Amino acid sequence: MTASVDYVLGLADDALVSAQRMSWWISRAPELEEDLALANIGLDQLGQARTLLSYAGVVEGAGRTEDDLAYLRDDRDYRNVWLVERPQTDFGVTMARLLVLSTYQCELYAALASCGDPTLSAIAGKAVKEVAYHRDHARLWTLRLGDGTELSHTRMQAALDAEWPFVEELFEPVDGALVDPSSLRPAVLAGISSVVAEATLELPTVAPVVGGGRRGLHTEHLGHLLADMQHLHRSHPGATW
Amino acid sequence: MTASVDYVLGLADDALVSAQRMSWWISRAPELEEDLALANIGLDQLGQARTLLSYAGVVEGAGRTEDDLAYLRDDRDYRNVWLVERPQTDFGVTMARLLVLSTYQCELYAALASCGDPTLSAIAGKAVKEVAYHRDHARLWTLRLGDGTELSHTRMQAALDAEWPFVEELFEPVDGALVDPSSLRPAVLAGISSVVAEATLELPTVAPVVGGGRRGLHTEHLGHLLADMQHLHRSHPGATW
Amino acid sequence: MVTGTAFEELLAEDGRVEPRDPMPEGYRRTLVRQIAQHAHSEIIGMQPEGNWISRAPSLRRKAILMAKVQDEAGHGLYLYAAAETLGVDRSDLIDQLHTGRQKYSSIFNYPTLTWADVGAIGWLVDGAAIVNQVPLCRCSYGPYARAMVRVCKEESFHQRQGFEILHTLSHGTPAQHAMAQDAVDRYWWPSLMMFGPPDDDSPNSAQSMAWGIKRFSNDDLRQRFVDMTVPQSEALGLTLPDPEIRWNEERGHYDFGTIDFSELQQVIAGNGPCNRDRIDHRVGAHEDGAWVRDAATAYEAKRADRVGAA
Amino acid sequence: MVTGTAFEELLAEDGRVEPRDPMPEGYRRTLVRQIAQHAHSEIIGMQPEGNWISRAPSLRRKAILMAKVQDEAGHGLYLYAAAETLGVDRSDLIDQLHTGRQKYSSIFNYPTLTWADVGAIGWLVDGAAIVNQVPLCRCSYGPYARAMVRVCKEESFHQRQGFEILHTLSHGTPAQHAMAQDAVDRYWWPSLMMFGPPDDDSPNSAQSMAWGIKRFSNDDLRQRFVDMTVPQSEALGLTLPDPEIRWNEERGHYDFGTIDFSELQQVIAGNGPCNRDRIDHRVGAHEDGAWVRDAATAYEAKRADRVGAA
Repeated sequence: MTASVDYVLGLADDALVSAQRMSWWISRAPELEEDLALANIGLDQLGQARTLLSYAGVVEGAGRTEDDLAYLRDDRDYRNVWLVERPQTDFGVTMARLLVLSTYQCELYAALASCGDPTLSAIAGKAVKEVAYHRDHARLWTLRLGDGTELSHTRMQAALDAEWPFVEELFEPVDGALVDPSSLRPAVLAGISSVVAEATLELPTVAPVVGGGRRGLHTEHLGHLLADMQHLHRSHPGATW
Repeated sequence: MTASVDYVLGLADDALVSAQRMSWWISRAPELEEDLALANIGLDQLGQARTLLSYAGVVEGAGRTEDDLAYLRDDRDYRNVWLVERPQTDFGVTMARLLVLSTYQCELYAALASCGDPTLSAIAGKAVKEVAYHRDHARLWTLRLGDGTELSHTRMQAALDAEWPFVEELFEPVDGALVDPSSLRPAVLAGISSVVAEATLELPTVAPVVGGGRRGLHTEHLGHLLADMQHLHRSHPGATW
Repeated sequence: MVTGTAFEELLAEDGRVEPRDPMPEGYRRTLVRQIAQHAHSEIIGMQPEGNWISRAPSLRRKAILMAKVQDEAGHGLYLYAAAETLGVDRSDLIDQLHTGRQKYSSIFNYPTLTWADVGAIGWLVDGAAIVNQVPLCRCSYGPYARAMVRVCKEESFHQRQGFEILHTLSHGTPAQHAMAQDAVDRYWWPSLMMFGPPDDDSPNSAQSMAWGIKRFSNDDLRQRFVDMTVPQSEALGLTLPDPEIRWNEERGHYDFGTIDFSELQQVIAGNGPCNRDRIDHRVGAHEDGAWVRDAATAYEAKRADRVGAA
Repeated sequence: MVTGTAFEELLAEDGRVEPRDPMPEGYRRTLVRQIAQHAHSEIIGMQPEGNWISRAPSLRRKAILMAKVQDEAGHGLYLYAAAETLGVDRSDLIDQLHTGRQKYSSIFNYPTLTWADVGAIGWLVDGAAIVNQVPLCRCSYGPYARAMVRVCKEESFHQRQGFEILHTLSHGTPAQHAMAQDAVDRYWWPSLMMFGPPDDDSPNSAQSMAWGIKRFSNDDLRQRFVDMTVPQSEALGLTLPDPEIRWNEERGHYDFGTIDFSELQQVIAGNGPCNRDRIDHRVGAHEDGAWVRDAATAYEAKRADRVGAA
């Protein structure tokens, strides 16, 4: 049993776009140790993206490489969720987002590790260890920021509130899903809730936005991200790097 | 007598890159009237860039159009000064920069209007009226911000200080110049000094940066500007829009 | 005191109500709300198109787009001025926009994902706006009617530009054609929703008609838009995403499918793709500009003092 | 009290000075300044290469570049830790960087204009750094020497990656080859200047040599770098921008042209292409992160309290 191209691209693009946003922090983190940690997380995500994109190319069978898929698709062909594509220049927002994403990816990759597609299952088995580290890191910072100073508490709550509308899109039905996204919802929300409570924060109650990333419907932010990311590659068609 | 391609590109790129930065303000200005005014200024600059690029293409004689020159050159081939290429998201900086640029362009275009190259002379004759309006606008805001509140005075002085290292590059020698840049220096500095004094501000004394835009040596900011500007055009080689 | 009679006589004669004329409070309030919402829509509408200024694919298109977005700022200015003739302040209206107490057109809560969206907004969104607005040129309130004359003239220019963008794309490379079709697919239904809820679900329409603010029903205007747009889509070589569209000889109109207003309700409720971005962008610009506006006020006061002292 | 004799004996035996050993104040101060400057260079050096992470032309290159910049952060950490063994605080050193009281290598005040610059920095700048740093693995101060062993191992890995980037470009399309040549043209002379002023204009070198901090003179190291790099440039198929480079049989070294140090003086004086951007970037990140560091401190204090109370 083989996953659909679009399903694999959804997994790959979540990782790739996250890595692209995460790498913004390198040289801009609050302390040097965090430059290292965020670079590490970004590298893990990029690594996941690369294997997943290569596999999507294999499933598609049209000879497209990881670079073809990363650099030569337009935003309408990207399949990532909105959670990962918006700019994040506030450390609290980055950690709130990473908490959501990594908790989701932990459950997802754990489930995929025993799915019917052996390649995907192998990729997921490796990735689940990486995202568990990401989740630990996000949890630690959620605690520090939520239960730190009055200012950090306020900012971390605002960050959670800002990211919350983008949570539900993770659980929307996807064509050809090997793991039903809605089946992950209880464990993901429970995982987030417990750390949020321990961090003396409130679970937000804001309504979800409409979303649509899995169908190629994005925010206006993705196009600018891709412009920067793809410009050099597209400027030299056919070149080797 | 015909100007050199590089000389015309210098004029064109100053205008084009300014227009690109100026258009950022549209929908972000401090008040609606200013959205209109800055759009107007950006449109004037873009118009100047278009005629100048077209003319550069004619002088070059290789059949390159305004779009070829705008969209298919890399940053090492751009000839604009550093003054215009750095991001400006502070209104004071925008006005300080516009004061410098428009005062310079007023003197430059006035001189070019009677230069030996009839095409360039005609372009300059039209442009000089536009940049005189830009200068009036920048002067008015320099007065308002310099002689407004204590906060605005401080911010406008900081803005002038921030732009000042980029002034001297305007007067550096350029190969094939039809107007010697250094000949413009006294009038430009006098024009700026008088409005700075009237605005109760101090003329900065900070040293100039090394510069090099006329030789294609830029800051790291230009590459990102071009990535965003050129991405769509380069993504569809040969297409008509 | 408002003399209902004088006002009603004026309306009966199809005359224009002017700022100093007596008018019922409900009429004034309805107009303020509608004109403000219209002005806000122009201002918020600068953002989705503004999103493509930096990336416009040719310098000519960039210039046209900049000029268009600039026109929208201008429309906002006329309309705020028209609202101010009714005794409100622009700064209060802007505050009500920023705090969500006044609305703007929900169409601007959809993102511009590709360059073709700029064309689709021009062709469909401006097209629908024109159909809505042409009757407002004969609105009973003079300053609003006059502002609309000016706005409509520029809007029809913008609509032609949008059509031209799509025409070029539709007849360009296969990728460009697909981009144009995709934009039309996404903007068609939201454009139809710009005319508001169906007539039997539009409680305030009757009063606005009686007051001469509204001249045609939502469904009538929507039909007019469909009738105008279907032949244009054929000229463009693009398909409207509604298999039920067909000419109805009997009615002398195009039939079209049922609109799913539930998505619109979500967008109006604040959960559309861009609601938050649009308001954050606006509020951010306003707050960032506060020191500049304060400086201008302080400078004018100093100048006035100096003139007074001289 | 520092016993000059014990310290001098240790140096004479080529032994390692350790943190608790007696040492002259001048030795300590010189080391702090040098190690801090070295650490700052790693941190500031993250920026020019970081500038290309978002635009790296393949995902493989992106991953390699991210890992490299991450390594630089790691080097910064080792080096600050080595400096701290001399009784200073990392936060004080960072403050001295931010306020311009301590320097970093001027090479990082040049911009990365093209992707090839990432290759040139790896090949030339890391190459020069290695030549400078390998002798430091035998530096008289133990913690610094041990940090350098680790740093040098990673740097030589980075240098090979830089070489490989340029090799691929040099053998790629004509545009890629030109990009590589252009980067080498711009980075060659600044790389030579990384070794500092000529020996007869280097007043502090003698003392550093006597203290076993410095092992070779600036000009010796520079010559070693040229000798190593010229054959590599031939392997790359790229030209070094110095027509006077030629093998001197008699000296057993490559001759090269006269370095124009006046530009370097301008850059050191703060007027280089990127001085201000580099410091603004660093200070901005530090200030933006203050609330985060404060939160971590407060959280640890609360946790310690809770543990104490339990």
